[in-house]
Amino acid sequence: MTTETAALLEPRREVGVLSLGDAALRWKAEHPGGRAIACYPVYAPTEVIHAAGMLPMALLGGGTTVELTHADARFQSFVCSIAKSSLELGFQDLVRGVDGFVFSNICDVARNLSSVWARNFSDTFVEYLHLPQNSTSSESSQYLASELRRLASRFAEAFGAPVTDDALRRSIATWNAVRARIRALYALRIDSPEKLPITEFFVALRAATRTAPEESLLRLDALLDTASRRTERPRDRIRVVIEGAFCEQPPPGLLEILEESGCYVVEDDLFLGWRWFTDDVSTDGDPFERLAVAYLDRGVASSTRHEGRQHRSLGVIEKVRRARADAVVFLLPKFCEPALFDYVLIKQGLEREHVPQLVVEFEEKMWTFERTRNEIETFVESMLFD
Amino acid sequence: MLISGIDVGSGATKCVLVDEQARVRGRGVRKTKADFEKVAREALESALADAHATAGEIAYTATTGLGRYAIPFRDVQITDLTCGARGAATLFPATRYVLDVGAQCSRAIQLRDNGKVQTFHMNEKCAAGSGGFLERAAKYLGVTVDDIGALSARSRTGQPISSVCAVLAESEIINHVSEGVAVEDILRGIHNSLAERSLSLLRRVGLDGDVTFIGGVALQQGMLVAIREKLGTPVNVPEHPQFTTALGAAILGLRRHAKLQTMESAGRAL
Amino acid sequence: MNAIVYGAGVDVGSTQSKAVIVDESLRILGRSLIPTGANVVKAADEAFREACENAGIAREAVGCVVGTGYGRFKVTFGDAQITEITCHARGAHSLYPATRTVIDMGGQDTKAIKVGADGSVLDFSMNDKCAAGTGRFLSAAADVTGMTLDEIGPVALHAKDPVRLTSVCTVFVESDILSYMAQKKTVEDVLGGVHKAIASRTMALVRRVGVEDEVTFTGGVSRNIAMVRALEEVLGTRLNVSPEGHFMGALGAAIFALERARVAAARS
Amino acid sequence: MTAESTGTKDRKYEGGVHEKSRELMSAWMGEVGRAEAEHRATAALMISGNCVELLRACHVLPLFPEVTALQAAIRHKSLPLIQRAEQAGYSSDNCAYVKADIGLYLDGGMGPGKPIPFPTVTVCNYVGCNVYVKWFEHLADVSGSKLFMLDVPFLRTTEPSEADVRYVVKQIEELIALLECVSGHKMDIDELREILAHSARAEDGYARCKHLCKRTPAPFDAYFDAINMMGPINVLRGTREAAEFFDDAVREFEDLATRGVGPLPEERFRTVVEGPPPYPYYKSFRNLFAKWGAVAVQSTYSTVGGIWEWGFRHDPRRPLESIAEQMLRENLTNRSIVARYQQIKRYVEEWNADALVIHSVKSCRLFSAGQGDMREYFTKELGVPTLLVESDLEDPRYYSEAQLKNRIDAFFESLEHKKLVASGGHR
Ligand SMILES: Nc1ncnc2c1ncn2[C@@H]1O[C@H](COP(=O)(O)OP(=O)(O)O)[C@@H](O)[C@H]1O
Ligand SMILES: Nc1ncnc2c1ncn2[C@@H]1O[C@H](COP(=O)(O)OP(=O)(O)O)[C@@H](O)[C@H]1O
Ligand code: SF4
Ligand code: SF4
Ligand code: SF4
Repeated sequence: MTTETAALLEPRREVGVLSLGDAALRWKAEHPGGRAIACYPVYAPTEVIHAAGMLPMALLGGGTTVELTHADARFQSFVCSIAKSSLELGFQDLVRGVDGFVFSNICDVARNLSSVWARNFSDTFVEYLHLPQNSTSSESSQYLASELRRLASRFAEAFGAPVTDDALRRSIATWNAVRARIRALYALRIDSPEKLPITEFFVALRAATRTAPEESLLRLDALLDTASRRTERPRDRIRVVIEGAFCEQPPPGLLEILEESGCYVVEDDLFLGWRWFTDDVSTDGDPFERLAVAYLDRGVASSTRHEGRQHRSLGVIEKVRRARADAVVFLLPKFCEPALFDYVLIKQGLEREHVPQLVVEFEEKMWTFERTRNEIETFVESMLFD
Repeated sequence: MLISGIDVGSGATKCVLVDEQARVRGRGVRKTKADFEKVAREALESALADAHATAGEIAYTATTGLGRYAIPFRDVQITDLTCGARGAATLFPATRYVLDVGAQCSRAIQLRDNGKVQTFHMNEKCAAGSGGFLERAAKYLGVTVDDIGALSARSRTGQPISSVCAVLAESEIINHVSEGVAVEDILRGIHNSLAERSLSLLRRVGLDGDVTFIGGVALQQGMLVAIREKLGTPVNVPEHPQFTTALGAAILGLRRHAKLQTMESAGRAL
Repeated sequence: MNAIVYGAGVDVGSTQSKAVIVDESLRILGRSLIPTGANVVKAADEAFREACENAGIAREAVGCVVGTGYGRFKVTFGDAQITEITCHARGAHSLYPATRTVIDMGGQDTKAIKVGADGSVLDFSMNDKCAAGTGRFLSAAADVTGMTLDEIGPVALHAKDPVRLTSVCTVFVESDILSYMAQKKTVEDVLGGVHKAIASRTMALVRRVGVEDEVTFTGGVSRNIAMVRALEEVLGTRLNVSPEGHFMGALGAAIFALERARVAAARS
Repeated sequence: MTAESTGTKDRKYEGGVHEKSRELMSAWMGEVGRAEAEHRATAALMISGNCVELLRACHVLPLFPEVTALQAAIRHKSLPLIQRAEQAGYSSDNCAYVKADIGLYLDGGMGPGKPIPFPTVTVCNYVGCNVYVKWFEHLADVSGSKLFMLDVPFLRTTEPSEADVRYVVKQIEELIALLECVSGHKMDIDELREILAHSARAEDGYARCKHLCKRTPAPFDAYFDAINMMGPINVLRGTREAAEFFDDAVREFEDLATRGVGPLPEERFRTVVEGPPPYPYYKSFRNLFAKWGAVAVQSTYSTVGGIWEWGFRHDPRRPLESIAEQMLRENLTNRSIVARYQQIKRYVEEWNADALVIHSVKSCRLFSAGQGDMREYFTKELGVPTLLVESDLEDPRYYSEAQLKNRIDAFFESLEHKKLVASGGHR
């Protein structure tokens, strides 16, 4: 990592580098009696958790920080890294401080992980949400609302933390505000990507997935303010959308290589769970139902859900247009079945639209990026020098 | 005046010297060792000797391959995919697809009309099909790398090899040997499976035009036979396939050098 | 006259073939170690012949031969075949009777074996389909760094800041090592990293059967001192390592052979 | 890898069940092949916890892409199809069932005018496996057929919630409306009841067969031979023929059990097998066990379509509800992996097994992800000898005979030793 970026990352390092458990403990020290609940970075019921007075956190695996010595015995070599390394965090007691985990039906691995987790750590709270895959049935939104209510009652049972309708409405408003800030930051990057390097943005978003929303608001505002006042010279780089790393997040080093090798990342699908709704969720009426309806009609397009309304590729093509991107770079987590399947349909759609694309596979514990650098440089060379 | 292109590959380091007319004047190759700079210098010296020239005549150096950043005396570094494409297009201007099989990497490149890279595909992380594997297999079978190609070309029925993993494939090979399968049939089997892998890379980028096969493995007759058989269309092979990428680097270096000179003289004219 | 009973074990491994001859008191009379090479049947025969020679006895004097290892069915002159898992357990138990866990690291796979008080196999686990992180990986590392197998261990012991490897895939270790060398990492640190990576992967295997003292380390890689130390570090316990470690499979097979020979001798 | 000679001849054991099953399945394949010419509406469906009865009642012919895929594998035809799909961009890590199916289409073997027609509708019974969702999205994309997503909530505890049942029943009603529309046949609820009665009879027969394996020796191999019963129970369920098939099967196996005849000359080890079989090397895999006299007395794979041995039957009196309950609760794939541990535990205890064999397949993470934990549970917590081997159910490239044999031999060597010690003997 260059010293320049290291310096940029410094202010956020604090929360970014702490283990999940330590980040939870830090928050709990400031909020006596508080609890922390972790979910995968795909759709997460942040509002419900927050309304129960708890801290929603993203379970992001172990990155390069943990050696797998227990989880490898539970999950085979063909299972993605994030599933193994999150379990390893449990075995190495690096999530002490997190009181509960909420999994959902994002893939077969995550589903089995939730059971294996519950079996090995029987004293922690583990809940499994079934998010509807049928987006057209007349019963779907009612069903999801009932799932969210069930979650709320489980919280009440386990922690004595009931979720009132009013609290949930307030939480929705708070998270609406957080998402609006994140949208503003994305807009800034689409406008002038040179002002906010991807690594800095990545670390800021990552920090937001383990900070209370009230605090995130302040931090994100500060970042928006600093970044928009910068006067960087735009470089001769291609603008790319990255796609595929919606669950297992790419190592920051890989993102850095992308920009170093001549790309500006102008859109992505990182930390989707923290910006799931493309528009504000209504705060009147039954808040559980409002959330459920919003999930179905204004949720982001994501590999973790069946999109009954349009072709898989359309969401990405839309992103490319909106972000005025030149190309799509697929960052696919090794062994991630949803990402690898969707890639095929999206790729075909992009080919029809003549959008250039590059595929790169990664693992969160990657250390050297030589191969990847080679591929990205070639891709950029082929687009830049004509 | 000479331009040098140096390709520091994972198996071998190759150097090509070209003159102003883009004619090849010398070639040199050394087995890649941990000290990239030293190996690159040795390959360069050997090319200079081949060209009967001295280091002083070199005006510009372009590096490529895995160790392209590790050569301090370079003027520019370019990826091996870009260079491989350029090298192939220089030798066979009609080239639309390049298949490059080296010691550790196999890749398929689709070219645009101007010799630029359109798309490419490399072997996946878990990759049995590259030259290094062949070298090890040769060791097992007690033949030299130089002989592999001719031996394999002699076989009529290759022995199918199924394993995806290079390490496990070795034990499979041993198994065949002890079951009395002829060495040439095993080699041909390896070539067949390598060819199959290469072709699936190629098919991923498309297949409707001239294919040029480059990289050290293209030296092996049996591999060529296997590829031609499976592809069913003609395949161009340069006379010195292993040097194609280094040549591409030299050609790109030459252009860059010419451009710099015009800019410089334009600057002087001002 | 009661003839002396001998037993022979021939371990035909993926890289090397080993043979051991034992007498009735389980003393090792002779051993041999040759590369397996392409002709497995021949290698087995050769290994056996050399071991007899080394023991100073005639082939015919051996009462029973047990074949083990990948090529166990290629020991055409053998009287029985037993997997190397069972044989390593038995061999380790004969030298270290308190052994409860055996780690066998060979050319193509690594095994963790849980052993009963009588030397029988209670449970075992092996590296999965993927051959990453085995003895072959070390050989490849030796090749790239231009050293012999005997040298890499002692050099790796001097690592100050071992590198971290992306994967322990044998196929890609070469370019990984080369790029570390290009970054001017020392050979010691690179090799140190290689050993560390394998040790931590092995640890995952051993956990599957559970670590129980004493732990005996066998197989060709047990000759590598850096691997011994790296494993001791992750396991947090000392390992039994015998100079016969490489021959442990053959030794176990020889013991089984001897038992059979005894039964046969008693019958006649 | 060439199958090394194992010293055992290919098993001769094949009975009336095997033959009859083949007949029934080819009759169905014949129907599928004629569907287009006869202008019959078809629907693609998944095996796991399927609702084939609804299709029958709406006069829609069921297609099962999984069956197509496994048949390709058994006939050693899967590799080129998988490669064809990989060329189109699928990864070597994607489920090979899907790749073989999509590969068949890309290869020109599926579609209008082909023995396997495009489905009129694609009904994704999302029961457990998330890959189903992807698979049918892709299938709907290539075939241009309408996709109906029948979303079945995962069984989070031991019972579905009221909301779960309500959600599934509602979707079933919506599905019926769609099926009626494509076939032009209005569903008659009495016809559905009759179909469900056939189902219940077949389920009963299948369950009785499996219980017969509690006898020693077991009259058939509940892993390898059970495959021959899975066609009739999953694909043909709801037909009179399937019901009669199981009446015959019970008779045949009862007779064998009475006579003390099992599938192998000698039953030396009784195993429970977890995980799908390696279809591309089905026979040689079986031989690796047969050589040791190991017979599977129960298996989890045989319950992917439904778990019948604990007594659940489709109920003609509560047609839609019982279909919903079956999908939600009474099949392997919609239950958690930990619930599967309990299922296996019962098998080991009640069927009196010596060991558990886990066949872990790379393609199917639904089955496999976490089997290491399962192994921990059985070896460490229950002390059941457990063997874990890896290969694939569809992709022949992941089958390494020498490796498998090594593990299997070592495992039975140690089991044999244990038996010897237990019986007071010694080596
Ligand atoms: N004389 C030869 N005859 C046949 N094959 C050769 C010969 N020299 C090299 N090769 C093959 O070429 C490979 C090296 O190819 P190369 O393109 O130089 O790779 P890289 O660029 O990755 O170093 C070797 O692994 C070997 O298989
Ligand atoms: N002198 C040595 N020093 C260190 N390691 C060695 C030595 N000789 C062999 N080895 C290691 O042992 C491995 C072979 O082990 P072995 O148990 O014989 O395996 P196999 O039974 O599969 O042939 C080699 O791959 C190598 O890594
Ligand atoms: S990375 Fe992919 S496979 Fe792994 S848990 Fe996430 S969605 Fe599932
Ligand atoms: S060791 Fe073999 S199977 Fe494992 S990653 Fe390397 S090539 Fe693939
Ligand atoms: S993942 Fe398993 S259950 Fe799902 S489609 Fe593939 S083989 Fe079938």
